[in-house]
Amino acid sequence: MDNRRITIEPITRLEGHGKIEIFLDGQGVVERAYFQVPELRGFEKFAQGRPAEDMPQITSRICGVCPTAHHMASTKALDALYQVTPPPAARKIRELIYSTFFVEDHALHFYFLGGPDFVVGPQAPAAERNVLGVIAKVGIETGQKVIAMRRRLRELMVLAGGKAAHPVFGLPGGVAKPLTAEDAARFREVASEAVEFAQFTLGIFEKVVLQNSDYVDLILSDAYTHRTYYMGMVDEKNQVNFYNGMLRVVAPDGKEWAKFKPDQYLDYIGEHTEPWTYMKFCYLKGIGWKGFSEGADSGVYCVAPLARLNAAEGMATPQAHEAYLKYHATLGGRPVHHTLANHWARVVEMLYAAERMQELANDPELIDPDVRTLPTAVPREGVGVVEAPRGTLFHHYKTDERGIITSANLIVATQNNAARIAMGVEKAAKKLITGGQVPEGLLNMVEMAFRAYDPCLGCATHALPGSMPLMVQVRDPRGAPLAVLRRDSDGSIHRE
Amino acid sequence: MLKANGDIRIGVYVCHCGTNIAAVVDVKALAAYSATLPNVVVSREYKYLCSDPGQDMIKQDILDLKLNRVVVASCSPHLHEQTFRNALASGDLNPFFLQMVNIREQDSWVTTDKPAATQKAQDLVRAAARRVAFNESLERGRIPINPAVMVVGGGIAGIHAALTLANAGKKVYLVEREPTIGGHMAQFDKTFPTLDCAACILTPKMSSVKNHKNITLWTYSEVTRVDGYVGNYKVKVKRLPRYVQEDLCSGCLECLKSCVFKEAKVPDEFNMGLAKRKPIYIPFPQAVPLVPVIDPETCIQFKSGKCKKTCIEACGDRHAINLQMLETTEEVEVGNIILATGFKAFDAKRTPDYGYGLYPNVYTALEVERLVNASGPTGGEVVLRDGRTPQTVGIVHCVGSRDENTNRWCSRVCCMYSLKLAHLIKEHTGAEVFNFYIDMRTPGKGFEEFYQKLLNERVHFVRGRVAEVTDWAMDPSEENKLVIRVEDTLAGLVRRIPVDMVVLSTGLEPQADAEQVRRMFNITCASGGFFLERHPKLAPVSTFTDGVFLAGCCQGPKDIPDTVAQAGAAAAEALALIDAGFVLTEPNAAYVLEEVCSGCKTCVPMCPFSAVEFLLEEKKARVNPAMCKGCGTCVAACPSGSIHQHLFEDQQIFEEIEGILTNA
Amino acid sequence: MKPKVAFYWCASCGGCEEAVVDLDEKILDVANAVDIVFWPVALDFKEHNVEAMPDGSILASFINGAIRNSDQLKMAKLLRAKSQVVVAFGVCAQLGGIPGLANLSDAKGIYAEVYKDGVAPERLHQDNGHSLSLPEFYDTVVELGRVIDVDYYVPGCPPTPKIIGAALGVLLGSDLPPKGTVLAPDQALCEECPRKDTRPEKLLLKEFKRVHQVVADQQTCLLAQGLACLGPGTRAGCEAMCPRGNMPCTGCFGPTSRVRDYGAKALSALASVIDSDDEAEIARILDALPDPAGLFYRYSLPSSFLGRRRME
Amino acid sequence: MPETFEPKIVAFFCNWCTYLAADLAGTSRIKYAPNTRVVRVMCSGRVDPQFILDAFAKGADGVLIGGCHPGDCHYQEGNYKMLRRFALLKRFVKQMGIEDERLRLEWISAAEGERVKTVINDMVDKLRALGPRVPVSQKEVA
Repeated sequence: MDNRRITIEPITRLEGHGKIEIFLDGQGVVERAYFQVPELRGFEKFAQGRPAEDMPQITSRICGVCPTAHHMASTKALDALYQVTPPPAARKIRELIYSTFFVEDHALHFYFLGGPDFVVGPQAPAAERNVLGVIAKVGIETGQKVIAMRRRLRELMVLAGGKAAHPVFGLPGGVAKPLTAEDAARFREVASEAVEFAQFTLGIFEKVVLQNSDYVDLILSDAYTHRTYYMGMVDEKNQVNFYNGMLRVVAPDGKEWAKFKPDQYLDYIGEHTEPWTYMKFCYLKGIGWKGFSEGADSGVYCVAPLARLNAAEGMATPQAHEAYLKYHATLGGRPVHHTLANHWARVVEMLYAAERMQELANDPELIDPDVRTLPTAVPREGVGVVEAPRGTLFHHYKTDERGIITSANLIVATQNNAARIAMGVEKAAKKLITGGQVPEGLLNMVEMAFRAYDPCLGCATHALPGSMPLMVQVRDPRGAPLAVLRRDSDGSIHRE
Repeated sequence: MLKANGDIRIGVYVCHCGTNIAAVVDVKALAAYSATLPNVVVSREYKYLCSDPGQDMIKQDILDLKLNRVVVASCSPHLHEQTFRNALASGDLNPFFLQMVNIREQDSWVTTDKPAATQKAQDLVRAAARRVAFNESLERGRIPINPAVMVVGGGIAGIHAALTLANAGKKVYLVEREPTIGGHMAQFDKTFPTLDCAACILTPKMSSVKNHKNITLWTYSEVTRVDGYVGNYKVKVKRLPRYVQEDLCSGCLECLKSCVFKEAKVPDEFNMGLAKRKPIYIPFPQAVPLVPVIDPETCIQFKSGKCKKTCIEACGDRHAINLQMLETTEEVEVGNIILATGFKAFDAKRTPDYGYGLYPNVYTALEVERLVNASGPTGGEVVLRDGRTPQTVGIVHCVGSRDENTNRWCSRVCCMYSLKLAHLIKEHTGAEVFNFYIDMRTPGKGFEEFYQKLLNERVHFVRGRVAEVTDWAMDPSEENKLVIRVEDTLAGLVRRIPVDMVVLSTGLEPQADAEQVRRMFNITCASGGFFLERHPKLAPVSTFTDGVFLAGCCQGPKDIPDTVAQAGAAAAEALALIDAGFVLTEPNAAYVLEEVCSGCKTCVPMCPFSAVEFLLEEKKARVNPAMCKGCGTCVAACPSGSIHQHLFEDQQIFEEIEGILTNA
Repeated sequence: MKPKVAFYWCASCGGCEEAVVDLDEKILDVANAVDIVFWPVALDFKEHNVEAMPDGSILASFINGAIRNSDQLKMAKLLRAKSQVVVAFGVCAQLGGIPGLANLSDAKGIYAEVYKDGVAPERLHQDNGHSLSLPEFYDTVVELGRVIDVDYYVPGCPPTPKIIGAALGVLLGSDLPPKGTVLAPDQALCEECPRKDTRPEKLLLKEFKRVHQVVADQQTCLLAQGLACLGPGTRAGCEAMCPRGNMPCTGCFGPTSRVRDYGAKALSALASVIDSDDEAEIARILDALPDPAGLFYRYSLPSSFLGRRRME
Repeated sequence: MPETFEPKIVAFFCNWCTYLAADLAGTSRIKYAPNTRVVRVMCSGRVDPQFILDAFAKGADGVLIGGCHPGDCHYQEGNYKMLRRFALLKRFVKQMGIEDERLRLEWISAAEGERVKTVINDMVDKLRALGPRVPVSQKEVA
């Protein structure tokens, strides 16, 4: 039979080039699409033999885009490992740095990476679909505003965390150094700018996206909709929390399916390996791995902004909560199954993070000089979990009595989403490829299918200025190309 | 990073050393192989490279073939490196462009496997050829020598060294810890084997020290700090207050007579406590300087402040006595230092089996020296502590010597002074004298003859280490006697010999503070704690610190003739340096690349010679080439590679390693 | 016509890309000064777009990340051919970086650890009739200079904006430094460290401390506090960010030009401050440095003399 | 391992003790295995760990460092400095899978020619038993 193959590579890099293989049946109908991650670095292995206290700095190198998330998860794992509780000031400094990081990272994605899809528009020439395009659309001073905001946020991260990329502040039982009154003042200043900035961004999203029915239809379209489970971290009021809390899983119907302490994660989350990719796929153990399928019977679940807002019942800060309500009202209530809604959810979270920054920066306890509780217990095992911008992040260490790592288990954010991303890609492909015809739109559409997740599979990272040339080859079984489609960086599409 | 810059032209020279090398290493093959190495312009083998024709050959090649590097594969560099450096110099090539390959001591002489030996030689020559390309032209600096010398210790060694130097017209500072010079020798009665009176030969030298214009004598003083390096030492000396001013005292000793203590009550150190002295005293009649000392421990004025101070009255308008005297510090600059700090007699209490301190009639040799001395506590009468005159005396050798439990070394002088004491006791008392020895050691001029003399005098010799001295009588003959239990290894039986008096021939030990002293002077102690000489045979009075020399028993037990000889040698070594006028700096000194040094200070504590200084202005390290001994420890420690070492640059050593391991 | 430049990443974390974005406003100037023709993170040309370019048509390629699999090796060689200048950007490309710690194990060991459930990725796999391939996963991670000729190095994990700015300045300038130059100061970090003056002249330690065991004073030299700060052996340029953050330097800027094996020298220097002549006591003191490989070679194992652990 | 395997040992001997001891072994005509290649340094304290690791990287089967006995260092304490480095270096090379027998530090005084023989022969025997070492820096890449 005429078994044809479509190869798309490289797509946005996920630990090396992500790669999509699409196989068509005799009728030219998509039979199967594979989403491959062809790189692995093996942190779990070479963590072994390292002193636990070095892990926050070593594991931050899993990802240079969200190093603070790894640093924080790792540091919390060390708290658990040494059974120490950081002094209040330390705990607040950590969450302050973390909130600062969230605003910065979400802003980066919205303006530099995912945002262009909408702000500039999916149909716009690819060459414009990047931060420069965004600037063109929203105005140069806005563009500078974005860049300046990011710089100020990064400066704060250096001020409090030593470095912005690969910070060094995390220690079991606290942070490396206290904050001074001047530092706090600086944070207060930037925090209020951040809140204003987040509101401004929300404004842009509403103006540019929500007031454009095409975009709304796109967001709601079936091609980008999956009815899966959702997981996110919540506080005691079931409100979104990035730094600490319980993990809550809601079913496709929005009902709470599970709520558990982070250190129980192994009872709930399993990892499935496919021999054709280096990435492992997470699933809910209670339901089991049923392949790449959606619905209540499949263990596939989803994390990150969309999932967090689904798994929570509100936001812990007033302005963000307001935005949260509007978001659900507009998209037909919890849970929202539309992948592209991630972009909106992300901005809502940006606002929350900014407000949280402000709360913490104004907390008098923040500048207490006591920021360390020295460990005394004999280390054995510790789990640390945070919500990274791209989803729930698990660090789990076991050590010998000297605190030397004997085993490390790391579940990075996007891994939770891996199955759903793969499904998204296949669904988009199936929707758009019929009778062997490969329409130009396929390329952008497929691209958007995974970019919405802002996938950062442990150092997977993003497309910066968003023009992404892609190529689709349609080959016969002997591998000879039947058709080649290329979109070059200038956005022009060629059929060869 | 240094470069093998310009065009490198190497000459390789393989020495046969007669058959010493050629019989095992295939020298022809080696030379042929060497010719194939990069940058090698010429490669020759020759019967004796160290011979004049051999050296001329190298010189001619340098001139004719414009060689700028030379590799000599022959014996150990310790033997002929200087020879061949001179050969280079004679060809107007900087001597440090030489690299030697040791294919004799470390190759042909240590294996019989000819192919392996040849292979080894090839590897080493290959390494040398790579290394030598990176050798640099070096000049050695000159450090001027301050002609003044400090002598530490005023015993016979220090006295003789000081006089030798002073007589040669050199300024000498002689520092003695005790109130008088003279040391142990002053305590001796006679000296073996000639039996001439110790005082008679010593005291003239003591007074000439006192009167010598080139000698500054500081008694009752100690060195507290030494800085600097050969030719330029700065020494701090602490001078204790003796409460009698040397410059004012005439030595009339009226003050002693007039002391409120009519009877002397204080145990007299010089007489080993066998006599008493007053709080104001002179150690012994011929003391130098002849200036009394007041011992504040026992002086009423110092203890209660309620003394009539009759001594001050007695001194009258000389006002030499000054109870307000304070400790002072002198600082002097000298070019050389001679250590003559002497020894400490073994403490006999450490061998309890011999009953010293338990039985009053057990004496140490030094005590007996005082007993038999005419000017001693008993005026030369050998009377026991209980007043009796001994009829039988046992002299126990090797107390605190040749003994696993105390000191392992032989103290060298005990056999002879035991014989001397045996003779003197017999002479003074007519008593029967037993010597208990392990081995009789009489290696010295007139020593063995002296031994024979004692045998003729019917002194008893029992070979065997004494087991114990006890007062436990087993039969009437042993009543009120000390019984010496010993295995007579010649008779092959255990004997009990009752005696009235036991003399313990105690051995010689390093001074109690030898360790502090060695640190202060930056020298080494050998196992046992005596100061270590630079070479046991070829540099017996030098130390590893240039300009610091050893004399007398601080270097190891020895008798007076050896001590004096060594003192003379030490003085001569110092004179040699002084008259040369300068010393050369080490060619292999370390140096800091100051422009790239980050001032991390890692190197500073690495240097045992304080040659690495931290410049507070520049915040960088600097190596003082005069003080650097060229060990390279700081170089290996420098984390940023900012300290280098001439002759042992990283690059040169990496090249050598590479050369050894890469089969060209 | 603006000079063409390319960015590429191998086994790395993306931090080097973030570092470029950290140029902030300056990034717009850079975008104006040069024509970026390849940047997977940004502009996803396919490999063959590069293949199509004439050799040497790219002025400079900035490659970050270590070489860990066959794709990366292929791409590195391709870019070398197309570029006049190759810059190893960041410590992973310069010395191997954190991914290089994998050289303490090998592919087998890593698979066994990561894929515990027995199923493991295969280079070629048939999934019900669909043949899928993955690049070869090497046993040994190597730094860029080991597989291609590298002209310049930009150190750091990641390089700081200041260092990147200076490096770009040099490269776009008229007179290029000698090949192999590391584009950063050639002194050790102490030079830039605000704590420099507080280190005693003769620092000797009877005890090392691990970072979690002590509350470090914010002014005093960290080494003087017993913490294994590697600043003395690490190239300056970061302005002592970690010490300013009250944590010891871990050496991400690598060695100065005068040191060939970063870890060996750092090890030598650290051992030099031990204040004991007694083997048993020395052993006890060293127990506070439980992981020499991870401490001294955290960023440079692949480029070190030994390179990797002996293959089992 | 081939029967004929002859290990190559790079030795760093201090100028004042061990190098002289090796000379003494020669003048005493003591015979020992010809497997060592001596690099002379002034003091064991000069031995930079870089030299040792470089020797291994370049293919040495073993590395031997010889210094003066504790207390007898010509430079007073250089051998102690080496001892401290060595203790730490040992822990590192162990992590790198280099067998204990391959790296050795010995105190050999200028008087101990016999000991040079004992140490070298013993080391050579042990390395023969271990067999050749693939230099770990040989990469399968590139």
